[in-house]
Amino acid sequence: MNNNLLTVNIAGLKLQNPTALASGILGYTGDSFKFVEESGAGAIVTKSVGVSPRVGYSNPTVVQAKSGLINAVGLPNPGINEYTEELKYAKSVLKVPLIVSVFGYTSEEYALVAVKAAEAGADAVELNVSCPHVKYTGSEIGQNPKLLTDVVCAVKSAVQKPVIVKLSPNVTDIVELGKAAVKAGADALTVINTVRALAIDVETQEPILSNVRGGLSGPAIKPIAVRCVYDIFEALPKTPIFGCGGVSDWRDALEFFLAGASAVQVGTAIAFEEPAVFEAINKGVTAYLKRKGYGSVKEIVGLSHQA
Amino acid sequence: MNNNLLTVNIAGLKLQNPTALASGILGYTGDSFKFVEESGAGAIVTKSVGVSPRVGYSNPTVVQAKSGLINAVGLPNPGINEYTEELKYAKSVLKVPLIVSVFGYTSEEYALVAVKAAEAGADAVELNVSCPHVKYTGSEIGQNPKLLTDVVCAVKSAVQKPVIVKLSPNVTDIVELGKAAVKAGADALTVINTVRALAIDVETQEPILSNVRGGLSGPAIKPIAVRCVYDIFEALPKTPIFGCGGVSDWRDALEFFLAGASAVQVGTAIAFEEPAVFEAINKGVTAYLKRKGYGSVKEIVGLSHQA
Amino acid sequence: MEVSKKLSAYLTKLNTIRTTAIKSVKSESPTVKTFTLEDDICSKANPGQFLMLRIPGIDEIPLSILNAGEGQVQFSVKAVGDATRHLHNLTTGDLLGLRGPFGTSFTETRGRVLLIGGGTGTAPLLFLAKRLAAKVDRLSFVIGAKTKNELLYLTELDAVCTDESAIATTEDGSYGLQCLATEPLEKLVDKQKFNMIYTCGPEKMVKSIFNFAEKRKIAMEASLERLIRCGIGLCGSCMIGKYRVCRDGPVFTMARLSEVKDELGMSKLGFDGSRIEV
Amino acid sequence: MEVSKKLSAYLTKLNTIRTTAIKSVKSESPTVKTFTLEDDICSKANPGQFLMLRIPGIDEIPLSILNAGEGQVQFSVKAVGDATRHLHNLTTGDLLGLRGPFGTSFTETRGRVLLIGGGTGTAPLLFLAKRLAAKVDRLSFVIGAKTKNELLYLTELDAVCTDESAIATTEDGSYGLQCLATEPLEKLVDKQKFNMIYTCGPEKMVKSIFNFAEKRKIAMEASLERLIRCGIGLCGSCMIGKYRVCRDGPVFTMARLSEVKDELGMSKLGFDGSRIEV
Ligand SMILES: Cc1cc2nc3c(=O)[nH]c(=O)nc-3n(C[C@H](O)[C@H](O)[C@H](O)COP(=O)(O)OP(=O)(O)OC[C@H]3O[C@@H](n4cnc5c(N)ncnc54)[C@H](O)[C@@H]3O)c2cc1C
Ligand SMILES: Cc1cc2nc3c(=O)[nH]c(=O)nc-3n(C[C@H](O)[C@H](O)[C@H](O)COP(=O)(O)OP(=O)(O)OC[C@H]3O[C@@H](n4cnc5c(N)ncnc54)[C@H](O)[C@@H]3O)c2cc1C
Ligand SMILES: Cc1cc2nc3c(=O)[nH]c(=O)nc-3n(C[C@H](O)[C@H](O)[C@H](O)COP(=O)(O)O)c2cc1C
Ligand SMILES: Cc1cc2nc3c(=O)[nH]c(=O)nc-3n(C[C@H](O)[C@H](O)[C@H](O)COP(=O)(O)O)c2cc1C
Ligand code: FES
Ligand code: FES
Repeated sequence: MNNNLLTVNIAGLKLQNPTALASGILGYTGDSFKFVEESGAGAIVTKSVGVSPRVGYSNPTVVQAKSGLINAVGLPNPGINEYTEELKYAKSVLKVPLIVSVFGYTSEEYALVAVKAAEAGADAVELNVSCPHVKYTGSEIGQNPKLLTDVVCAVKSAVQKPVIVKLSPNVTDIVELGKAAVKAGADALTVINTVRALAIDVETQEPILSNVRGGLSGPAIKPIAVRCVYDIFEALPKTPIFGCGGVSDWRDALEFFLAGASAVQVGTAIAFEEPAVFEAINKGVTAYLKRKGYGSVKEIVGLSHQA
Repeated sequence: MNNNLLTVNIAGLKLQNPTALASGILGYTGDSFKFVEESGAGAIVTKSVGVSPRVGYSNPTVVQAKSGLINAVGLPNPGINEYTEELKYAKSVLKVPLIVSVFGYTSEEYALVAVKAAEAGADAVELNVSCPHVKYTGSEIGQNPKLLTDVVCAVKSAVQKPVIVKLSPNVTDIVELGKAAVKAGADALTVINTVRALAIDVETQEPILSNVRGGLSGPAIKPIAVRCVYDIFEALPKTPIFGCGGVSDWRDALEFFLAGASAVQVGTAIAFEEPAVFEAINKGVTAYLKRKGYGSVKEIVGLSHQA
Repeated sequence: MEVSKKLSAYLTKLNTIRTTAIKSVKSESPTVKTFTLEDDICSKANPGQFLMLRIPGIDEIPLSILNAGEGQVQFSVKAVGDATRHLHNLTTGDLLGLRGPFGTSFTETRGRVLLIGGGTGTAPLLFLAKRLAAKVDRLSFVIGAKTKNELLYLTELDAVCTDESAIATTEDGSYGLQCLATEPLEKLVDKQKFNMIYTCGPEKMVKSIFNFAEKRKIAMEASLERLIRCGIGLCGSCMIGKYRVCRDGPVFTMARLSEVKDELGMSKLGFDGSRIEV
Repeated sequence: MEVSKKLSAYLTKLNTIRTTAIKSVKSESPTVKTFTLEDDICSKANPGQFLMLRIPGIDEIPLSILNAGEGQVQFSVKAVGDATRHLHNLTTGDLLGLRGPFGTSFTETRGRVLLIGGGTGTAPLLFLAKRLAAKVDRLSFVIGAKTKNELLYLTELDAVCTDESAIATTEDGSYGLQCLATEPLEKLVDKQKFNMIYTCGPEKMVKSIFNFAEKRKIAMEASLERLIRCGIGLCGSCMIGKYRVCRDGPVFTMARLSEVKDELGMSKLGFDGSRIEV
């Protein structure tokens, strides 16, 4: 959807509307990105990609919980070299910004992948320092201000494109990590990745995910995600935020905007509501803005902090 | 419910069945404890009580989320002196163990309340070092290994009764805190308290809870709670655990037992399923144990770790 | 299992706050106003049930439902403190949050029924009276207040009551009988056998009606008040005996009133969970 | 909105793993076994839909539904790798986890229909044939395998097919015609006009049938395979063109097959998300 009410600008990225595809969802091929764009998304974040190919964990990799999903897919990805072709193709067919999600085991790896992604046409990179289920990367970096700073600095000095840092909720104080990322140069933050979780099959008496632990997503985590966005906005009111976690309808999106997010990313809801969820959110937000007399979604960002 | 299959022994407390009333739920009067006991609970945990009376926050103190509740009641309690009478009455009418939940702003306060609770008849004390929404107590202590150690040590050296420490999930590494508590002398752990969360009313554009932030409970957090129990049991296999967070039916309870809990505490489900939930859980667990040929619920504690 | 699952979904919907604009406000007396809101869920409430009203930024309080139907719900509010005074300053178009309806409702009976309402306690009884009017043999309604201009719903009362079945009492005698609302009770009951007494109002009044009904062996139901926080039977603020006023009540049957008679009119929990006088 | 909310509840129930004991196992061929499980939800599946089968501690794999009804579901499994070989070692009473049914199903048509199955790809077609048998004018069923003892469901096939409408082909000629399953196609279609071709099997076979059907302008539906991880349209492992095999498929109509014909029989995503040959 494209109307003046909905356009936003995040760290230099121009979005026709404030909804983006979250990383790891329909995240491999240019054709699927194009489809998601046609379904109404204002930006695309790819599956996280690293230096070398990874096949991920064996199934089960996704388990249904009462109000969400628990996943431990294990970052399957073809490696940035192999993936370059797909990115170039994606860039050639997409009208909306293409954000490449990047992971690595060292700050050098993050920087290397980010550089190649930028060369292949990425409009921005999102650093996955918050995957809760792969060793030596993801949240092991994002839970540690020192490691996080190194990674963000390395990437910032290697690429010219905007650098978005995706934060983990699995920390004592998310504000501390947000501040570290911004101080190291992050242009925007994505808040949040999944919450560490586990499900057991009571009949077979064993954890269901092949990786045992995974990350909880979907409606269950929305109140946690909104709280994290609220906390980050309060501490870092000038840093643009992608709100992420359980967004399923326009009301959810508005909660994130009012908490301080400039845009939202949508993942799990795509399984429950189909990609049409983007269009539905944008319609609902537009109607709300008109009803309340706003000229732009930008006007409501962070508004709940005035109360 | 009382049958041989269900009896458990936690840190010297004899429970006729492995379900307990969680703190803060129907937690004030001896009559309500008695009613919950008659509904099938195997132990009672009181509302958290401190040195002085507190009126708590003004309403709204509880907000419905999609799969749970967010609460910030603000620890209203009459103070331990005033509460002593009610505790004595409660002790005189209850057959099941009475566990008094204790909070304070200093380790001395925790110890003082614990001593008075023990004098009034508490069979054990549970230290609330995990309330996510009251300043200078609760999780501000439970997120800090040093403060936590001080509090547990102070209480342990002041009372002879078992000391249970209730952990917060709002930490980077719950195992670190669990270990600190046990090293300081905790006889058992309750895992977990609520997850910090926030809800915004999109029409009035402000946080709904009068305290802004609160704690998420109910089905939404069950996979997080199971993961925390699993983590703690893995690191501290000898420490008895009360699993807590989203238990709503016998399958949920079994997940906690298999993850490593010796018993579960039930809170939010009482609103969704009524106090009869205790009886229903016990019936379901009994049927499961019989069907699988176990002689006691103790046999399945932690069994999912063998996989 | 199936039932409880349904309840759970029911409760989620019921308990989710709906924020909506005030449709209209009406003054009932110098201290009482009646608000009309649009809300599908509450419009299906039964007499005796209450809702939780959020006054944004201020508080959230329990209020009896005065009327429900056709997508709308009404309640009357007496200005007694912070929240209720704020509410009185609001007007058509202002936003309020609603959840509910919660709690038990009055049992509909046939035959001869007597309703005794004190102050805003009259609200749920008026709702009940409208439901019962066409179905019962006789409906007698006694309302009481300190003085004439605090008597509520006089017009509506005339509409549901026949001939002399509506009796107003004032303490200062400025309207109707000069007495407490409980006084006409004895005379009415001496004259004819009532199948049921319904009451709601100050707890001392409820207590004295209970004592009377117990002595005279007349069935009775009363709506009680306690401190309501969660409204869904969880937090324990509203205990009376082993019952939660928000979920096992607010309407209590005779049998349950007997069980809690030691606390009735005597003690309740205060904001800090300590026992205080009613 | 209402629809999507319903879908969401539907999906939660569908997608929740049910662990259940194997009711029975039957050998169909040296490499294929058929399993019967009790599952209310899957017993309501339609032909073409698949389920996700968890082999505890090993893997979770997609399998077409061979039969569904009366609280039971059946599927056939060819031992080709780790998970499927483990499955072959399991027996009555062993536990398996199920979720689903997922995906699209075959459109039921009338008139004359032709079904062409290769290997275990015959399973969903047999399910479909049973549904169609009594309703269509003519049902022709061609199945193919390398050799005689790999031909599946011969008895069941005879039950649903009349006279000579069932044709078996083997590559080595050990049974039926010595040819690929696609060969009888031209002859059959020359003899009479078919309203629909349904197919499932090796993708090269599907591709050649697609080319034929396109040329001869016959409607067609095919069930495709891709790497299935989540099964609910989320993870993107199963993309073909802009479609998700797990949700927009596995059954593709002619129109959709045309849209993805560049990838059909050519490329798919591997376990690491890179493009590999089919
Ligand atoms: C089931 C029920 C139905 C009620 N129906 C009506 C009604 O129809 N009309 C009406 O005017 N009033 C009704 N009340 C009383 C109404 O809720 C209180 O008058 C109101 O909450 C006072 O709020 P306040 O901030 O203005 O007063 P405050 O200054 O906060 O308190 C004044 C007094 O009101 C009572 N009160 C305050 N908060 C609460 C609370 N959360 N729950 C219960 N009591 C409280 C206390 O006794 C307090 O001392 C009902 C109460 C209950 C429990
Ligand atoms: C919609 C659909 C329906 C299917 N129906 C049937 C059926 O009815 N009967 C039957 O025997 N087989 C069926 N299959 C194929 C079956 O899923 C694979 O044979 C099985 O997953 C192999 O697992 P493995 O561990 O034994 O083999 P592996 O050694 O893991 O792999 C062997 C090959 O099987 C395929 N495969 C492995 N895992 C998957 C997966 N998660 N999703 C898709 N393909 C995979 C790959 O091509 C792989 O190269 C179906 C596949 C799909 C997509
Ligand atoms: C199946 C699946 C795969 C995911 N893969 C990634 C990933 O590769 N990188 C990443 O940063 N986040 C990944 N995520 C997390 C999502 O991007 C998102 O942060 C999270 O799911 C919360 O949002 P949601 O509730 O809208 O799904 C994944 C989530 C799911 C459900
Ligand atoms: C209304 C409410 C009040 C609570 N009060 C307390 C409290 O005083 N002390 C405490 O330790 N936990 C308190 N809790 C947390 C619960 O004891 C429990 O840890 C949490 O709700 C998770 O369990 P559940 O999902 O079964 O409710 C409270 C929870 C709720 C919902
Ligand atoms: S108000 Fe919370 S239990 Fe009744
Ligand atoms: S298998 Fe995940 S999208 Fe199809």
